[in-house]
Amino acid sequence: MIKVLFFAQLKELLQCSQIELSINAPCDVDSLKQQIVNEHPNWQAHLNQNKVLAAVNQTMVDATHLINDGDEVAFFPPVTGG
Amino acid sequence: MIKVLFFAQLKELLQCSQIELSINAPCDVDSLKQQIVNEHPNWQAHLNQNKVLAAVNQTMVDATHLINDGDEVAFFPPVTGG
Amino acid sequence: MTQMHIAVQTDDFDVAKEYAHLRENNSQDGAIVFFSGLVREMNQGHGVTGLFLEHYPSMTEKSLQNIAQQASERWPLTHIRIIHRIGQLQVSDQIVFVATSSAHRESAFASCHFIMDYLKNQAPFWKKETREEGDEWVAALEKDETALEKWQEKGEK
Amino acid sequence: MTQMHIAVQTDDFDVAKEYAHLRENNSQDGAIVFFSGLVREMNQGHGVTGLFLEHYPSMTEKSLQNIAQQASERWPLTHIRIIHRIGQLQVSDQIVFVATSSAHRESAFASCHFIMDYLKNQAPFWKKETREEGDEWVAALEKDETALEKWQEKGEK
Repeated sequence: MIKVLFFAQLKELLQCSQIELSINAPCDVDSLKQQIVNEHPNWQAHLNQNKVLAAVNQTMVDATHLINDGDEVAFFPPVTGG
Repeated sequence: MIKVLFFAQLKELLQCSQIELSINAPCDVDSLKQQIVNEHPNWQAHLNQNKVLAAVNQTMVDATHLINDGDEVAFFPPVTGG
Repeated sequence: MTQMHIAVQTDDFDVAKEYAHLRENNSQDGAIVFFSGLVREMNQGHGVTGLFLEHYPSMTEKSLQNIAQQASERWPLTHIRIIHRIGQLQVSDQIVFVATSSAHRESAFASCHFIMDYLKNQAPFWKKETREEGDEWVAALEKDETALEKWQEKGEK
Repeated sequence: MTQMHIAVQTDDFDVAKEYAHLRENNSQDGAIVFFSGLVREMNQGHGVTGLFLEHYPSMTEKSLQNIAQQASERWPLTHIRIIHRIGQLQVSDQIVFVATSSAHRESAFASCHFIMDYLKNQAPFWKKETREEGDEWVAALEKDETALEKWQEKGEK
């Protein structure tokens, strides 16, 4: 099982802050997105936006990063702090 | 008549903070230096150092700047504030 | 060793206290630079009356630590202090504080600027503005992304 | 219009008060950058116990005004505050304070850095250090002169 978190505008668009799901580990970030979209077809436009960023275990990663069982994954829009 | 001021290490080396003298106005900064050295031959080495800076009426100028009667001229080492 | 202090908090911060921490028992530093970020009443052409700062709690401090660590490896710094607020803020409120101290001014200026540029691009904070026409998430600006290029160029020398 | 405050004084200054002046009635600025310069116990390889700051009284403020004016023409700034101390100072004492505020951080960082670089090269202050081996005038450093090049390059673009 892995935990997937959503933040900010993405969280509001999906109307969801957190899901848990089983993966065939290791799978990369893009495959995970595809799996999520398969389960939530109406999330496709929001989750596949070019600008959506991904973090695994609280570190930003790119689309080819491999996810293992037990990881914490997060998807969010470009950051706007400071 | 013009007033000529010296500051910091230059003032200490010349053992003088201020002189007044008559010039044939307008004369440039280098000519003024030469006139001062003629009157104070033992100042030559200190006043003709490459790094000595000049200000006329409280604004930094280069060696060719023209000095007029009544101006306030200053010579000093490179600045080290901040 | 650089002394680092990093905080993510709802409370306001006191710049005078932060400055005192940087000066305490510090006779080796000649330069302190600090940046303070405030809520502006106009942003990207919109009138703003306040904003809400959301963050990713378990990642935020880790991300700021990582940025501070990079700065400390790149410049000889005695102190790095970073404070970022979260939650509801009003116009003119303080949002973020970054301070660095070093023997010389070049290191202090560069490192403080570097930390702010990376914080803007990598730390997981998001601003939702209270605008006259309704609440809206702030859009990320391309200029914040291109601001990082100056540090990459320098790194390649 | 940039609000400018320039002071040359023997008294110490209070960074908290200066910061409060920058924030007062200021809802348009998102960024404040300040620099504070302190007396270091080691300088150019010498142990230092204090220093005396001489200046050219009638030129000092005029010179700082001129530098502030250049900064205000180059960046959109709401405030510029410059304080430089003169007279006898001890290790860890504050020497100089420069602060700028602007809508955005790039202008605030660049203008504060610009003012310090020009102050170091053009404002008529001279430091005489109290060293273990006797009092000595501080030598000007070439790196302070070359620090101006970055501003000239940018100006030509």
